[in-house]
Amino acid sequence: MSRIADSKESPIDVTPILEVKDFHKAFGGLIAINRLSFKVNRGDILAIIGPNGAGKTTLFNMINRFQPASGGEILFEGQSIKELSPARVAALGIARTFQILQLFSNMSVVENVMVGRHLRSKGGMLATGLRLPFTRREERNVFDAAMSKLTMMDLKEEAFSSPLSLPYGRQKTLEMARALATEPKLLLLDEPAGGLSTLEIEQLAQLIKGIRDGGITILLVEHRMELVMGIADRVIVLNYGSKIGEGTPAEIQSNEEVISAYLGEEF
Amino acid sequence: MKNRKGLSKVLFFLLLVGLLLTPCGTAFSQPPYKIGYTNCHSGWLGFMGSAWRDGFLLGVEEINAAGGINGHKLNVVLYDDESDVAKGVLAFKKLIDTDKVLMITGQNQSGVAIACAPIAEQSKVPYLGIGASRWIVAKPGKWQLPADPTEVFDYVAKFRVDAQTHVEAMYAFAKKRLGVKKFAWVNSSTAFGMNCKEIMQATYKLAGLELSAMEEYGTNDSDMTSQLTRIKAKDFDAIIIYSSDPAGALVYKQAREMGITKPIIADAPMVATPILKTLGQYLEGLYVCVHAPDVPDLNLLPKNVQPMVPVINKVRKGVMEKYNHRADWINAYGYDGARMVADALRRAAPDPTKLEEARAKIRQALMSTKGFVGAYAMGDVTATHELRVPVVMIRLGKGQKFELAE
Amino acid sequence: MSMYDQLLQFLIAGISIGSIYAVMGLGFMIVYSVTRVMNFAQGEFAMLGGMLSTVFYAKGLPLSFSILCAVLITTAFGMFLHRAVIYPIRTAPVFTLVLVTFGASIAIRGISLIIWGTDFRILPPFSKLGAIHLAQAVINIQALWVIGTTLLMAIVLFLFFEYTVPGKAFRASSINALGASLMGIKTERMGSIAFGLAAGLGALAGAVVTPMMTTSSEIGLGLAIKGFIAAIIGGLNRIEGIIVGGLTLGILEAFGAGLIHSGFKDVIPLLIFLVVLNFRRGGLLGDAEAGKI
Amino acid sequence: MENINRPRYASLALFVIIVIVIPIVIKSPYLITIGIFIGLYALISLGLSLLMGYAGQVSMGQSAFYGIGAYVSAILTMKCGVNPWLAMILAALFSTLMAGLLGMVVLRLEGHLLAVATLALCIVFYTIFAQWKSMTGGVDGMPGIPKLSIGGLTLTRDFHYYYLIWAFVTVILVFSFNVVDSRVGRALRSIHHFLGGSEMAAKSLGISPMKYKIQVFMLSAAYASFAGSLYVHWLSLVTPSSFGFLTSIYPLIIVTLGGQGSLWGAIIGAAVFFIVAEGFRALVPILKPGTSGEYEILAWGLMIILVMQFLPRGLVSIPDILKEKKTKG
Repeated sequence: MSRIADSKESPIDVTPILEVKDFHKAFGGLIAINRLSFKVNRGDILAIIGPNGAGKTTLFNMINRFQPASGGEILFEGQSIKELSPARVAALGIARTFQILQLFSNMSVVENVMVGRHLRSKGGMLATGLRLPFTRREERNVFDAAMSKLTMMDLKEEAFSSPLSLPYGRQKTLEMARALATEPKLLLLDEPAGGLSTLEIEQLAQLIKGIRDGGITILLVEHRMELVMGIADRVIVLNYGSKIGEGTPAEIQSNEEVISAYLGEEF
Repeated sequence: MKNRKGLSKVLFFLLLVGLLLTPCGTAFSQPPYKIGYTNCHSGWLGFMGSAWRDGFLLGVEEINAAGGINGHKLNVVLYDDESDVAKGVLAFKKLIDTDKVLMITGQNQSGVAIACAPIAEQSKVPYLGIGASRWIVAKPGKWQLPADPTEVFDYVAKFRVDAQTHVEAMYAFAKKRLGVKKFAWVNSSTAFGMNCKEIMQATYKLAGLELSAMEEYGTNDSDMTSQLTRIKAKDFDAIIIYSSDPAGALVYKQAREMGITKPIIADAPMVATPILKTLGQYLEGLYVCVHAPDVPDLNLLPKNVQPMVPVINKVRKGVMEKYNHRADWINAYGYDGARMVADALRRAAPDPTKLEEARAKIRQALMSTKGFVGAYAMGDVTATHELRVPVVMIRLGKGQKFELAE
Repeated sequence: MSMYDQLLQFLIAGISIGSIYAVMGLGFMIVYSVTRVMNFAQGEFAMLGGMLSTVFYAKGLPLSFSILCAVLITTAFGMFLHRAVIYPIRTAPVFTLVLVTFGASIAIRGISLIIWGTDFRILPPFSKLGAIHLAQAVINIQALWVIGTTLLMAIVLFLFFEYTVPGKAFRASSINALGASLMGIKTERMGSIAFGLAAGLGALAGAVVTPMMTTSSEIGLGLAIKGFIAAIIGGLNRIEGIIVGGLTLGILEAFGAGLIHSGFKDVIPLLIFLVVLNFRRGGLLGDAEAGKI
Repeated sequence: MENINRPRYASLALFVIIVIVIPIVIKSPYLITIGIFIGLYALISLGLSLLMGYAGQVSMGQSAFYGIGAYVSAILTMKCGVNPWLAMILAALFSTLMAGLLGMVVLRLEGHLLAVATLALCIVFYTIFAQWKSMTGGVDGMPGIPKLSIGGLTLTRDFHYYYLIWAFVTVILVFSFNVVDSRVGRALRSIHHFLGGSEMAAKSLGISPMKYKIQVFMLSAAYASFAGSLYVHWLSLVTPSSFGFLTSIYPLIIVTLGGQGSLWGAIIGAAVFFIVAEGFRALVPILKPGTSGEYEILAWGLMIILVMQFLPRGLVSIPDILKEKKTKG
């Protein structure tokens, strides 16, 4: 919460890194996202909460362009990304994790993270095929960078084992490491706490804070309150695709509509 | 081999003893002559290959039964190229290098034969080509009609299943007997069919005919109505079908079913036994340009080919005994193959232990074949290493009876 | 012969050959829907159907009975093929399974060549009257038999799937093998039934075309390829889709051969499909799911 | 990282030695010819292996690019008198270009649709080769294609071409290994949805699956094209019958036989494929004299079935299976 105060003092920070205007998505008759608008401020941790089926994952898929929006506009650092390909969006600096893990089981842990360095390395089919000197240097750098990310997430020991051999919680961390390897400006976390123990959630909270303090804005979708209330600067509440509340965790916890619609069940 | 069954127990026993006692394992005084034979016994032209093989093996058998060639038994190494170039080339090389045969014959699929002719030339192995496209005798890049004697391979000879002869015979027949002015043409899209198409295009004007339609079909096509419909739409007096495969017979069948009543002329493959056995009943009224052995009453044969009659009778008897069906021209053709080989070997009298020398001798003898009299071909091997094959026009009558049409 | 009559004639040719492709396609669909395998031995079933009928007929059996025997034997053989060859490795990668069916196709061809050689055979037409004349165009009665049989098969299949208990069980296991097995449906038996059914259909088709087009040991693969294309075009999941797929293929071939050049017969439909597939990922009538292995 | 690759260099060295030694040990041109066909199909199969095993894309149309290579080489050297080596490169460039253009169309499809679309390429190009008489010589093809020559030496003998072709195989094998080990290789594996990749995740990391699918398709086309060029210069003849449907199926059998997702698999598969086929040719007449073809065909079909049944992951999986047996017993 304190961060909002800070950001008021330094005007540069208030230009939002991501701005969603009047976002709309309908599958046939069913409305998944209903005229949703919000801003993500640089360096914030913004949490989007809501019951299952509230359209949280759909929203993420629209932000990194897996699904087209039926209507509305989306600006990343002031530039429209509505028509870009997912790969382009990633290149601009938006990385994400997945609610259902999407690790590459046909590669080792470190290789998974190395794929994350794809954007940050060079060398096409011909160059790598001919093993030009620079590609070997690139390969070395990619490997080092990946290892340092693993060290940071303390996955170093498992670097050469298969991702599937890791416990579920660690797999989630690995996916985060892979996303971070792209050096994003904005990181989308899709239910990072899902299926984690309370203890693991503690560690996760620290980790996410750490990432944020590393200068990466974080937008996370979650319905585990203990995590959200612990780390979020601001919270947006979705219900059936519509925003029914926005504010600091404290404000949200005291918001009648929200409580009736959702939190009631939780507490 | 099939003929083993035919041998009496005693002979078989003796043979066994022979096998046990002597390493060479035959009753022959001399080491055997090993000759290679490869052809397609499967694939779309398989029926022709097998028929040829039957005739060929019949010939070899008779030769061995008659004490072989100057006391040498004729041993045949036999492979199937499955109508596939790669397999054909490999089989051909195996015959030359691993089986160390004295000479090779066979292969009626142009694609394969064309690929093998240069190999025969390079490794100096005499190769008697059959079927296939005429081009195989000519050096690469020197393909034009008539083949230039100075530009033919030294080691490749071929029976001349000469499309030109056939086409011209058909033209003459169509004009004189049927009073045809305009004709429609159908051919199979194989090397064989395509060559004939070119020859037709080059010659029909000289024959004073008009071409009113030109169609082709793939070897595994089974429905020709589209092509026939186009022909039907044109004005024509007769159709000439040129094909080496059963599909050609289907063209005729379907043409009649579509109510085309004009005369239809086809080439010898249509009277191949397998085709007659299956489709004969539908081929009634078809005019066919055939070879001597297909003419039922041999006395009707033109004077110049009368010498062939005894040989033809021999084939007919042999095929009926061994395979118990009517001998067609392909059986006769294979039979001639064996006799050509034997003839060359007899005159060359090579020493099978000296491979190089033997091959050279055989080549010499093969190319200088004179006055050969077979059941299918007769005459001399020409300067272009080809042996002429006489043709006759017949008409398929009721109950698959052949009538001489000239 | 007027242009109109020509077009009519092409249409007739296309429908009669196309309905064979359709039956082949149905065979592919039935097997695929349960086992997720593209069975390239499908064409050999047609070959067996044709060859066996000719064999029995030559033995002096009545035509209808010969065909019945051929169909039954081929059906049994299809089930055996599944049980002996496909089922033991059902867990293997899809492509391995597809290649196994290729192997089977080659082996069956080999067996047929050993028993029956390279000769091709024919059956007498089913009905004596020769052909019907529509204006200048001619319809071979046998073609009507072929088309009729195809339609009949399609309808029977449809009723089987929609209204019979085994048919429904069949559909269930095609939609979700695990769920079906939980429901106590033996997917193994379903697989065998699928192969048997496909083999039977193939055999019948093979027998019905023989009077028109002859048959031989070699015809299998060619038919399989056409059927494969027809099935994919039809979308692999609806009977009517496959029928349309097969007919379209046949008709385009006939018109291609008739209007453009007989040499390009095989190519013209494929080129058209290449274009179509880019707009309809799921084939002409199917949904996109059909595109996934 | 390097330590991952080391054993690979060892096996490469071994491979090169074997390749060099074979013709010295066995002199028979026939066996050398088998070696040539193994090499040619190894080239095609290496490309297909990258496509199938790494990018997860099926192609039933590799014969098209094999044919393009063959015909472009033939036409340029025969009709335009271009230097064969230059022609070979131009041919490779051309089929790469074709693959790029066609890839944009067909690679948007998936699974069976992709299979049928590529099958279409095979049939379409076969028809072009057979029908475009004026350019390709029609079904007769074009004979008398000039032999290749290095420096002063004209390559006429079979073993010349054996060494040349296997040199190509080696170079392309190394090239392919390099690609597989690089960021490109990882990108490919990341989009391989059969073998544990995830297109979604790949996209979210800035990888464009389409781009890489097309690139590998182009690469495989280049490999096949080289094979085609070498084939026609060795045989000094080109006919369409060499580029039919089966020519597209053989590489599929080879890759699956050897084992998907392993480049060695492509080479081992090719070797086994031809050795067994020729083995049958030699064996069958001994077991059953007077017969031909049909028994080979039967044996051949049964062999495919049995190998697939007992080694569904291909021949390269034998060591693993043995290991498993050890650990069990």
